[in-house]
Amino acid sequence: MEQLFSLTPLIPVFPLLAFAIIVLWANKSNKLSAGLAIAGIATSAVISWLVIFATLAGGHHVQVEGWSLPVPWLPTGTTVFNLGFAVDGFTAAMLFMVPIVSSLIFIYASEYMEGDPRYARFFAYVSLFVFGMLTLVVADNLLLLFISWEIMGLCSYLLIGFWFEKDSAKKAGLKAFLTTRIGDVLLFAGMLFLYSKTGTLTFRQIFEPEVLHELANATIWGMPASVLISLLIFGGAVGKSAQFPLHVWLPDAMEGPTPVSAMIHAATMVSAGVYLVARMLPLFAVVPVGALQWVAIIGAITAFFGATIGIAQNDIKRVLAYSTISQLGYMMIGLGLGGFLAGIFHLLTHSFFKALLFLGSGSVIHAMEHGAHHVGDHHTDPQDMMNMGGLAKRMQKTYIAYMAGTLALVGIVPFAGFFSKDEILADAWHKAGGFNFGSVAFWAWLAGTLGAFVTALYMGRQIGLVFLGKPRTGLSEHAVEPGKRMTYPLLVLGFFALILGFANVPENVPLIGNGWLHHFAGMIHESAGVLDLEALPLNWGLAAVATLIGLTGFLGGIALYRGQQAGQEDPMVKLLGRPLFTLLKNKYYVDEFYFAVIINPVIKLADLAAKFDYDWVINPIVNFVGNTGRWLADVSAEFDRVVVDGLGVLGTARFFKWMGKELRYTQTGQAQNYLLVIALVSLSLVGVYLFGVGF
Amino acid sequence: MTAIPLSWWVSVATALFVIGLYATLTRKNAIAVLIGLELMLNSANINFVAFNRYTTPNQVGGQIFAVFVIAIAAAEAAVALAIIIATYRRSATVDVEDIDSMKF
Amino acid sequence: MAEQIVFFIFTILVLGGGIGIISTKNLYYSALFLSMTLSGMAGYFVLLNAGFLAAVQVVVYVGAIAILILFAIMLSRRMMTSSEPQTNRQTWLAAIVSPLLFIAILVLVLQVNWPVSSAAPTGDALILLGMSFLGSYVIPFEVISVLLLVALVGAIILARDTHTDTGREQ
Amino acid sequence: MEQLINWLANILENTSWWGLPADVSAAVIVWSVYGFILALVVAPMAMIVLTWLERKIIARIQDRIGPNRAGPFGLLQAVADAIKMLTKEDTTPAGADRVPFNIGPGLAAVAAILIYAVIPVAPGIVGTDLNIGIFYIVAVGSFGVLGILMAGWSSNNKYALLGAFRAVSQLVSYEIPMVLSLITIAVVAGSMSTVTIVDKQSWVNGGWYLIAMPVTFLLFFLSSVAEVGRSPFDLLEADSEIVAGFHVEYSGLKFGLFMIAEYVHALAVAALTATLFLGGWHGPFVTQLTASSPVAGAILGHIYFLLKVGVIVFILMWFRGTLPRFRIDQLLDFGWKFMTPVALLNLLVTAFVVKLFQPGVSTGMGYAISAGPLASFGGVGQTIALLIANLLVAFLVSLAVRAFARRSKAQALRAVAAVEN
Repeated sequence: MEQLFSLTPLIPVFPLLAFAIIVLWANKSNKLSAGLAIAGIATSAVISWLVIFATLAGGHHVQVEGWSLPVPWLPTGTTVFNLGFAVDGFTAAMLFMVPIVSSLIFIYASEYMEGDPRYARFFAYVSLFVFGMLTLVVADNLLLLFISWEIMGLCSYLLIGFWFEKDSAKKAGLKAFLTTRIGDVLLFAGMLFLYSKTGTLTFRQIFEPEVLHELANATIWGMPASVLISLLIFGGAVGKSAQFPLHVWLPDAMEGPTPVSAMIHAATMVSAGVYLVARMLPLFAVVPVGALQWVAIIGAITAFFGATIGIAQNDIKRVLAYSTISQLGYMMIGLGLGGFLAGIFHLLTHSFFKALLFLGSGSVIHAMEHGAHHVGDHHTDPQDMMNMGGLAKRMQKTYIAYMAGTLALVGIVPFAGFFSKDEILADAWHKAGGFNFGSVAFWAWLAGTLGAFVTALYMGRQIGLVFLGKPRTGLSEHAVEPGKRMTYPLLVLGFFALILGFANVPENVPLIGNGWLHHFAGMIHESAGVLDLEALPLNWGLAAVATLIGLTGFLGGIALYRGQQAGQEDPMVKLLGRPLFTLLKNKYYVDEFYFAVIINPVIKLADLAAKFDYDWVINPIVNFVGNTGRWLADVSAEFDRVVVDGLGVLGTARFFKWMGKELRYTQTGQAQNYLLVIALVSLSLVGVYLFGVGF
Repeated sequence: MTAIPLSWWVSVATALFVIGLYATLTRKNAIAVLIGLELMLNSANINFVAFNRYTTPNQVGGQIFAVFVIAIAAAEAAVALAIIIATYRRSATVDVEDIDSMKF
Repeated sequence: MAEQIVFFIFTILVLGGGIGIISTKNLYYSALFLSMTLSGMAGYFVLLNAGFLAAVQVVVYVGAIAILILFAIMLSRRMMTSSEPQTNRQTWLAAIVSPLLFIAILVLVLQVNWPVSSAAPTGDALILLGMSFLGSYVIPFEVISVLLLVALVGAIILARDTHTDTGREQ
Repeated sequence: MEQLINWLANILENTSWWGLPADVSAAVIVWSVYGFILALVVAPMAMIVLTWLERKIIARIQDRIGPNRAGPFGLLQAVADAIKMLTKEDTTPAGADRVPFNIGPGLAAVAAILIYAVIPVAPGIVGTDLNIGIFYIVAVGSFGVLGILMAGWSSNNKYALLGAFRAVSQLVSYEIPMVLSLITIAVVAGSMSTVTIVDKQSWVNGGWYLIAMPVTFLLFFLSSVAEVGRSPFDLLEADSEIVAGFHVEYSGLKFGLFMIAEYVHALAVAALTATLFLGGWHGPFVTQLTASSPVAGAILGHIYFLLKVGVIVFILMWFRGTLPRFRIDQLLDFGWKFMTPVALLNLLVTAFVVKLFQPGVSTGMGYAISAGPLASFGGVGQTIALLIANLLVAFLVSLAVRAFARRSKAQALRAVAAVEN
């Protein structure tokens, strides 16, 4: 069994190979490229299963302590910097999720991207993307994690801006790259602090209890080192996982092809941030009141805030994007309240159903575009939900799968999201200890619960607008379900969205209660000894409340929107009042705020500086200097002609020419001369040694 | 056990080395230069084997390195002579002073 | 005593051959002197309890390298008939440096008190060699094999007459 | 004088350099000295007998009588030739390079004679038992090449030079299959010492290597015939093409030295073949006799050994009488494209079989070899397995040669057809 673990380094290799082969040789053939990419990820998936199997078979010890393979990479003085691989329960869980979701997305994309002129390139990019994510998952240290993190950043830039003919796509790519870069810098700073304090970046070594306590006791700038480092690392996660206030790139990332959105939102990019926080959780938690609180606060803000924006958006993908932001907020709440398992459980389930929802929306858009071709209407936006309606009859498979994903997201028993979201909220409630208004946990719980209601509402709205009711445009009237390669991945994901929740039903539930994931992946930070990893029993009351809220919101959403007519005003306006709705529709004006507070002043400053340069100060000075200089030049020209040219330049030139002529004879091109010099030098060295010992 | 002191071997090796060096330094003909190089390699071999024999008589590390040196010398001679013949064919000379198109 | 006499005989072969190489003007003689030196080296190896190495020396050096050099000289026959001096312009400097270097190295080396062991070799050196080649030195051994192969191929490619062979060069 | 004797004695006492055991008893020294003298004196003398024998045998093959005037059956003819050679004027061409011209023949002769140093003539009688015996034979062969090269070059004659070139390319080419077959022997015997190799060929240990390894025998025999430069590989002195090759300018005693070198070398090859493949001095009763009386055993050993050598020598002469000469390109092709690959294949197969039958060895020198899976079958089993393996190799080679011949024949036919059309 142990030998199976040694396959781990191979897991990321195959997508990389696929990338290299596609880029170098296979890019002429679309079919071959797609086949290579799918084969690459499928191979990785198979190897991942072997590794997961080994982890399963390895029992509790392996799942907690993990297997690791340090590879000496950079000798730094007396220590060696290792760049290694590690597998434990959490990694194994991620290894289950990433390759499956990715390969389904790949298969989906092989149909979705058909007809694109850069088809092969797309598969090269996504292969590299998956390579980055898989490396990140199996890395045993922060540096390797950071490297793959950056690879993913690059890929996200390339993929979001994949249709770079569109100005908006180009800008979105840039925005994603630059926004996440803020987080990356923070993360890197955190890594530097961490390395300077501990001399290692390997997770296991950082989480030795002694090291942790040393970190907690040391101070940087008057702050406990662990808190500062955790906050910096969390900064990285905020960028990558699109937490408030660095969330602005994520909705714009919808400009990329839909499979890319699915990748970014489910399997790879945003999971990476949550993964990072989960991985580093003991460091966050070692000082009781510190970094973790902020994780929870940011998470709570993001969860509520993302959800509320979601209800006022009309673009089908944008709704999902804000939903992702909000769900990521839930994960952060879970992690921030110390509920390691709750966070990662939601991460895993969310990956599946969010990938499903995105692929489903892609399927809908595809169908709408098909309809647009059919009726020859190229002005109506195929992504606008107001233009859809009644698609359930035309796209049954998509509808079923989408419904599964929606129910999972809303949190209806027994879909996956119910268990995972409920666990987070239960955690928060437990930590808050009831209606305790002074506790962060309570507010987080409140934000989560309200967010859950809003989530249900906008998902209901979406279902009502897209699938139910009557077609509102010609596009939706002629929409046609796409082919097998697109629908079957949806069904598979739907299946997972249905069953995945049973992986961790709390133990006090009769018959199906097992807490399996808790034993498998939830104990990896046990040895650090700073986290309370006890599994919570199911709080029946809370679960009932959550289900009730979810159902109310969902059904309410459907009821409000299923009868929506074309051109009719959004009923939400009446419900919320126009100002609030406008605020939500414009995403709380965060982008505008950034524009006004950061970007505009910078441009203004640049203008001012330019004015200063051109009109007021610099140019006049320059002109003055220029005129004076011209006069001086005339004077000095004479001087030049007489003194410099005659004596200086030509003289120097002649001197160096003469010197060069003489010196070039030292380079004779004859090895024997050089050898003679070597002999002479050896002789003098020996002479110095023999006769000049005091020298 | 043996009647020959180590210093004799070292002296002979040094003398052979210097002779080889002198040949390498002064000869015009590329083949003669190669001969000088072979002499230097041989002097190294004397040292390898002699020190092996005198300092660690029951191991053969020095002899093994001498074998490696001989093998490398064989490879070197083959390649060097091939180069010399190719040069000769190209420029009708084997005078190392004339083969200096790499200078300046 | 006897060993010393044998040593002197071989030394005459080795150093005599060496001096012959640098003193003769005839390149062909140089090569013959080289084989003399190399044979003397084989004798040295016998004296140093390295019989296998002696045979290797004869096979590789005398049987291959010296013959190869003689061959190359014969193939470019014109060069030995030239009556020019065989030495280049830096001879005088080399003639000063070389003896000085000899003295310097010798003084340097003889200063050292080498840890000479008086133990007699007990094992069969041949067996030890075999075990070492296929044991602790197996990777260098294989690398050397590859090197020889590469040199062989390289030498053939370099020395092949491309003009008559393919005619593509022109 | 006394010093010189001391020195000699010292050398003999310290012959452990050469691989002899350190506790040399007087008897061993005597035997060694005897073997030494045998190698040094008898072998060259045999040349005179051999020339006579050769002329007689070839004459018989060609349906002639051969020398019959000097002495009974022309027995003194060789002596007469020798006297003629010694008394002829010893000329040196004007353009010749004197020193190498004079050293060359001596070197060639010495190289041939040196081979005898390691050939065991009878139980215990050997010049010196080197632990690298067969490697030593390869090594001293190099000096012969050097002598030929010196002679060919210094004669300042283009036939001589061409002859030398041919000679050297031939010798160097055929050295490879010869060395490979020698390695095969060493692998089977587990030693390079000729004495050990002969010991391993007793019936107890599995018998003659000729039986075990006929392919190896053929490879070795053919390539050593080429090494000697005898028919059908006598291109180095092909009279019809390059007059007489490298020794065209030689006369008198120096020519005689080349003749000695050739015959002594031929005899040495015969002796070597007998040693390596025909069991050397092994024969009925030798071992038993040696146990009771070393001298009697030695005499019997001599007889068996000379008989075997005689057979090989006869085959060599038979070759000369019947086979036409190769063309130079055929010769090199045969060496490189046939002999060498076959020898390599053979070595591989043999090594594999030997590994199977490897008896477990553990010496006190810090290493041990585990026994092969078939070790219990012993030497005889190994012989049978080797024979089968060799026949298999021969069969495969014949298949390959046949396929190749068919292809080239078809090509030739196509070429002819193309010309005719």
